[in-house]
Amino acid sequence: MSTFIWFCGLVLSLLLCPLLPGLVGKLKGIFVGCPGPSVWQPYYDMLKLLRKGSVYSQTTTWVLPLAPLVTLAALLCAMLFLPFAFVDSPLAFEGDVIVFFYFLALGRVLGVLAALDTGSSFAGMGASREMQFSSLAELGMFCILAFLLRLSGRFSMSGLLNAADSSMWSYSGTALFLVAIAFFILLLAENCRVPFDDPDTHLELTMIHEAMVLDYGGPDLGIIHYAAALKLWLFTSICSLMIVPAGLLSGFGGLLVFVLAQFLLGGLLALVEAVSARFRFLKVPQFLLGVPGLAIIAIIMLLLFK
Amino acid sequence: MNGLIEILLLSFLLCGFLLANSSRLMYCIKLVAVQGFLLGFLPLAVAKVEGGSLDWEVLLLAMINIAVKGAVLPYMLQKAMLKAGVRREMEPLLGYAASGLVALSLIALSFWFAQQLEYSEQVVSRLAAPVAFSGILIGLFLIVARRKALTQVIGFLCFENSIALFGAGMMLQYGALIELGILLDVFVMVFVMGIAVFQIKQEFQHINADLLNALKERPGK
Amino acid sequence: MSLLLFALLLLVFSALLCLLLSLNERSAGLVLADFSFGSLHLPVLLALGGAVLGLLSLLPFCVTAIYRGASGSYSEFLRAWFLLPIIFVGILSALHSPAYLDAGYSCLRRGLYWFFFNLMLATMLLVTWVSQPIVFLLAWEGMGLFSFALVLFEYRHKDNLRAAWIYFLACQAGGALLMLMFLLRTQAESYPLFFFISGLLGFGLKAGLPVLHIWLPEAHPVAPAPVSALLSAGMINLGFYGILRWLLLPGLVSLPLLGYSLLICGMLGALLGIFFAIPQKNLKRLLAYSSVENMGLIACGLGYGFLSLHWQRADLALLSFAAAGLHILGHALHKGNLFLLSGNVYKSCHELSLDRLGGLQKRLPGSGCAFMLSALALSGLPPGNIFMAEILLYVAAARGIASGSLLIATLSLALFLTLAFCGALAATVFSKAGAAVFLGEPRSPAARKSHAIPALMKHCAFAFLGLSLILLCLSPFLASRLAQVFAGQSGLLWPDDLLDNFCMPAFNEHLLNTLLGFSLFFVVLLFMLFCIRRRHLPYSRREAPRRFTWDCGFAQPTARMQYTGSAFVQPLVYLFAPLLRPMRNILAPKGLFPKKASYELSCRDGGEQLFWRPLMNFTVRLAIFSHRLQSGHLHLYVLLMILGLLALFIWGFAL
Amino acid sequence: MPLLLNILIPAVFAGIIFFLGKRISAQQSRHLFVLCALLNFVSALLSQPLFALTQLGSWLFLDKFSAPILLLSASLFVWVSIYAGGWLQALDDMSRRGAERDSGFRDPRLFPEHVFLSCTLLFLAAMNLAISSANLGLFWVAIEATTLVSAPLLCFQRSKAALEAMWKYLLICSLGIALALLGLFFLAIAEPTQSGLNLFALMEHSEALNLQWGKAAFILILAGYGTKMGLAPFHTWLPDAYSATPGLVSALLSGALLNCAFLGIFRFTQIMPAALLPSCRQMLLALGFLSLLTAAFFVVRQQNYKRLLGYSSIEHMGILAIILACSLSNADMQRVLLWHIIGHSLLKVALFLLAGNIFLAYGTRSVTAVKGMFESMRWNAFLFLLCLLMLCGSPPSPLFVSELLLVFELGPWLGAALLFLLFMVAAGMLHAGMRMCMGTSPRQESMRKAALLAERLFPMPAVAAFLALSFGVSLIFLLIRTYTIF
Repeated sequence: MSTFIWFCGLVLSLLLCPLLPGLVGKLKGIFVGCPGPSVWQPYYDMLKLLRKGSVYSQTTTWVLPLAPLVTLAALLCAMLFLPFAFVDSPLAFEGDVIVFFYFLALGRVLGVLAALDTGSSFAGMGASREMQFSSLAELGMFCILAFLLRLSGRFSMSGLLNAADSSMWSYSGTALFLVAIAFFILLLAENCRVPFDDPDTHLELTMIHEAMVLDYGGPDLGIIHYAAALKLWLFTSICSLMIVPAGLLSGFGGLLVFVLAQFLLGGLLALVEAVSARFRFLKVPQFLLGVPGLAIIAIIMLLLFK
Repeated sequence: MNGLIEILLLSFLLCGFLLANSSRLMYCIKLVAVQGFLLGFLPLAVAKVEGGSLDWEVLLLAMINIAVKGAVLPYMLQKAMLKAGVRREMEPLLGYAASGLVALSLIALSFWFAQQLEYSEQVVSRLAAPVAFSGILIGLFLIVARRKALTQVIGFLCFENSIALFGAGMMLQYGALIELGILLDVFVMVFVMGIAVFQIKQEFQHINADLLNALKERPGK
Repeated sequence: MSLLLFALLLLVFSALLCLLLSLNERSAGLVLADFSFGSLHLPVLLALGGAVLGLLSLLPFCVTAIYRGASGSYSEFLRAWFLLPIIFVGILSALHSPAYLDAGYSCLRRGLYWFFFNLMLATMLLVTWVSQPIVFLLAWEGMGLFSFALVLFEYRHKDNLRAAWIYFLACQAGGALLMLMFLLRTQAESYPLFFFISGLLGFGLKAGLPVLHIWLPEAHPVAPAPVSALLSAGMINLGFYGILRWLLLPGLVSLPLLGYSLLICGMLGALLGIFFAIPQKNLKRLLAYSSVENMGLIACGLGYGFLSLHWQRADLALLSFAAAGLHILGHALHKGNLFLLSGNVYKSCHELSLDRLGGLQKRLPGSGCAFMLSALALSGLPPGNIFMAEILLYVAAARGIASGSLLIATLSLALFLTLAFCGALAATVFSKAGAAVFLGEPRSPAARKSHAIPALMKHCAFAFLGLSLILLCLSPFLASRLAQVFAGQSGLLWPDDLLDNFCMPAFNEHLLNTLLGFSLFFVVLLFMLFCIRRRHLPYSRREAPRRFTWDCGFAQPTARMQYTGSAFVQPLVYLFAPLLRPMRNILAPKGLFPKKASYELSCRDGGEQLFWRPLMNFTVRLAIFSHRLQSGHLHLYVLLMILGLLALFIWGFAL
Repeated sequence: MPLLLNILIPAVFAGIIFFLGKRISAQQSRHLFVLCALLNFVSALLSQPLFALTQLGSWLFLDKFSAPILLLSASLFVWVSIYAGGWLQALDDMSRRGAERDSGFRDPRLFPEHVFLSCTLLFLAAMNLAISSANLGLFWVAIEATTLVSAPLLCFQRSKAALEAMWKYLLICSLGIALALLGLFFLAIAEPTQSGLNLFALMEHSEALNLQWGKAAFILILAGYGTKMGLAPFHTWLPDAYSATPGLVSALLSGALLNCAFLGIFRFTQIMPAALLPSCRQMLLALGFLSLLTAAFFVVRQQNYKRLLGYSSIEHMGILAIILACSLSNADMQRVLLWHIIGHSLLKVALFLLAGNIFLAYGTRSVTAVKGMFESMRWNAFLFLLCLLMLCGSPPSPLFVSELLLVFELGPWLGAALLFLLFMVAAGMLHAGMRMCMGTSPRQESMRKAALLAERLFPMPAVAAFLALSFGVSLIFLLIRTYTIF
């Protein structure tokens, strides 16, 4: 029964993930005072792009067409380990956290190689910044993992995230709160949200992720958008699974809470994007190095005071 | 008669001391000749004192000694000096007054050093060892403190004579063949040094040993 | 024993025969084959045959020894495990060499190359095989000498002198330290620490531990590609072979001492290695630094294994030893492949500087794909062997964090974060290397005029990939064998009272099996997506039109507009500037129409700059100062003699 | 009887060449020279202890230690004599061409060739006398004679530097040897039974020696023969002498003469009483390590490759002193002593002959001026680097075996110090060697012809190096079979 619920969560994620950027775009518009694009806009874009043909540059080799496919496949593989709707995923095994994050890294490296393959200066600029921020973010990510590991004691994605039951909040609540903030910052950095990189800007010098995909068109661009949305969905689901205590509701109630938490986080995301502007690129590393700082403080609190 | 040996040793010591002070090369060569002569005469004096058992071997060796060190070598050094056209040791590395003081202190040092060593009974006289050591030290001092190559040869000769004196003074028996070998070696050594001085004069037009410093470590970068 | 003898004889005789034959021009000129092998002369063929046959004959021994695993003897298994990389890389480098050496080398130099190549292989076999200390020492020094001769092969370039000299110093110092270690081994009771330190330094010099690594980035760019492949894939592992073979003296070397030193050296080495790999401009130098990083990770694995045995956590020990073992073999295969490919690049355009290459994928398609695959594997990304090894270490560290005491948790956390950070930076370094060499437009006339290379050079790379695929499938089986043997042997180091009440748990292969399953699933999924993308989407069946790179509408993009390798890592280099200490020499443009302006940023090796260079300068200054003693003045010489004599007398009588 | 022949043959031939020099042609005198070298080699072979009577009255004898040294110096002399043929021929051509070009040309040779040949033969006679003398006094006379006779050899090629080198060599060595004479007199005093300086008598009465005089005698002997041998504070003449003499003479000097001087010290330690042995050991160790230290510091950034080889001689004499110190306490180190001497002499002769070739080709002795030897004279460069490697004690050479056993004899702390110093010397020498071999050679035409001539003179050093290599390999096999010390 519970695996069926987990499977529903999986299918729901695959279907609903473009909705999240749409929701964020809509809310940002409302905060700014204009109606904003419709919530289903990402779906329309993807369907339009899938029907188009694609044009490749002469300098590119087999790397450019392959990169979006590898990114999407990596994300789909990584998804299987997440405990959707607070149900331990049937495929969980000890060490799947590393597989999850390294599949993400594989997707990112292929994206960077594709960007450099085009031979354009903006793509190179985007790729170099992407690599710098992601290597710092990875360090922060693994600090957070270490904290969750110390907290839960089980080294699988489901084990880490489902450990936070209500009693956990009582005696290590502050540390968990610190880690939640740190993870939210990482979420912004990894998915190129505003403070680090503006998703809907068209000024080449300012964008990172967008610059890397400048040369894509047609179905490849569609797949890339879908993959970006899926990645955002995965990160928000980790954040929500970490925060919401697991034992609240069981069965379909859990699924409902899970989806609600996702959209709540989407709203928070839109709020943050509407309020803050993009950081200067030299400031970003200092900010990103703050994340492992927070996580290590949380770990120290956990180690010493437990 | 013990006095005769004492006189011989003291005059040997005096020659050594004068060597350290004299600047004229001709005078130094004469002093070394006297030293050689005294050294050759010592075994005869000892044999006369011991009891007159003068066998022909000791006599022959003494004669050769006197001939070589007293006559042949000084003559050869004189010829070398004339060819080298050098009259006097102009400004030595250490002034003559200072070298006089140094010679005296060396003599005092060797007398102190001779006291430390204990002797077996068959020593010619208590004076032999100190005189020999002072001769050695003065010889070394001459080599170090003089500029001209010829003076260094003379210093070396004084050094050899005092070592031979030490051997004779200590009544050592190490076979006539070895005695002759040593004498031959010293003779050929000084002979070769004389030729060397002449060649240096030919090549460098001067015989200042301290200017012979072309061969040294070039300071690397 | 007879097996080794046969291999050694084959190698040595083929070497001598090749040298003799290449002495007289006539027989050397006898060209036997001139197809994909490149022109194959008789002596070269002999040497090549000798090398390949000699190494292949040892393969059955290795397979049986590894198959027997814990049941066979420890030294037998260790020997087999460290022979495997030598055999694989040796054969493939030998196959790669005739094509690599084809161009302007006279036949005598080719004969010399093969002479030293085969003898180096022979001494490497001897080092892993022999158990008698004197013969081991001789083989170790011989290996150093023959590889020194090969590093000296390109003697025409004057700047190779410094690299070859530093390499010679490393070999000589290593030999001296090992001689000291064997001396102390006989009387180890009185000096256990001195014995351990000299052994660790002696083997660490070869394995490239943090400060002792400086010869690696110097020697590799200078040596011919097949030789540097053999060096970095076969030879530097022998450093760890030495530690495992000679330093594990029960009762003498305590587990914590061994564990802490290896772990700390490993972590430092990994971080330093990858940090200094970032700014490198020469492809082979970059690969050499990545070898230092990987050796650091292997040392971490071993160190953590010994420590967990000390903490009586046998499950962690099994995992970390398996990780270290798999890492050794995986790194050997992929790094050997990358060095051979850098040889392909050099052969096709005689240029190795990353900022002047580019766009070679179109001219060397096969090498390009192989490079990309090996690069991805070496940066630890999922389907590769290194990922299999690293995940075992991750799991061990995670278990340490989750359940250990304060000390164990902190150490495991440090290892956990080192692995993560090195993984991330390695991905940056290898994406820079791969993109700068193969993707984009050719940045210099040399890259533009790159010509095709003999086919064999490409096949060697594919052979490497095939071997690593086989290794990938066998990794669960190998890991379990490996873990039991290493843990069993280092178990001897326990104090006796502990030994009896402890049984060695079996190594669970569940983790690696599931990983293989997931990799297969990933590949199948990728293939399905590819088919959907290629066939079932509209317009997908027509050939996509090829235009200029769009690049926001810029009409004529030129090759100079591309991001070069050093531009790609410039943000990271500025971020870690205090560590990397980049040196800029700028030729500012002068006047209205500047003729010449240049900006050059280079990073000197940290270990060398902070430790070895000041030490070297101090000794040289002291030496030159002491040269004044030999001033040339005769009087001073005599005075020195007299003083020496006086000192002897004073020492003899007064003291 | 062959012992006496050893000394007479060279002396007689020297006389013949000296007096007939003017009448017979240069070619014939060279042939006579080579003939005498061969004859001497045969008589050295005959006088080995296993063939014939080893003792001739109380004056000459050959024991287990000095016999190999005699054979070694005889074989070295054969190589040098054959090499001398080619070298003197080259000098002849140079002086004839010079004389044709301009009349004011001064003959590059200080004195006629036959005098040089006869002096060399006298040098050989004196060396044979020294090696096979049983009386310490006779030994002293022979060593003094070698100094006298080798002095003119040094300045055979007319140049300021050669004369200066000869003067320093002459003065410092004769001073040193005079000190040794004083040491002998001290020994005679210390020996109560007045039995003369015969070695066997001294050995029997060694326990009755007066300790104070005995120690003074040892110090003076150490200083005296140490000067001739090149131990640390007395080494100053050696680099200057070697850097200015032709390769031929320095090969003879370092290959053979240093071993004879070492023999003096070795004989003296044989007659030392047991009470004095610890202090002798300490002094030998001190001087040995001091020599190693000076060699290590002076080899770094060395600008002249002949001096480089000079300092390596000082280093190896230091090692010999250390091995001797160890052999006082453990007798089987004497074998190691012999191995080291033979290995060092063979390699040093090969290297000096190669240095001569390099000077012939490049005309300069500075390390920085010589470039690209691999390119210009391939075989010489390869051999030069190989011999340098073997001299620094890498495996194929016998020095590796002796250094390995020495380190195991010295124990951890001294062993570590020795290894560090050897490492420094190896670093300095190889840096110079590699700097000369690598890079591209200058393109002058004259140099190319000279390089070809040098390549033709390649076989002689090659033979010496090959002998050293085979000796080393046989030693290594011996080491593996017999030594189970660890």
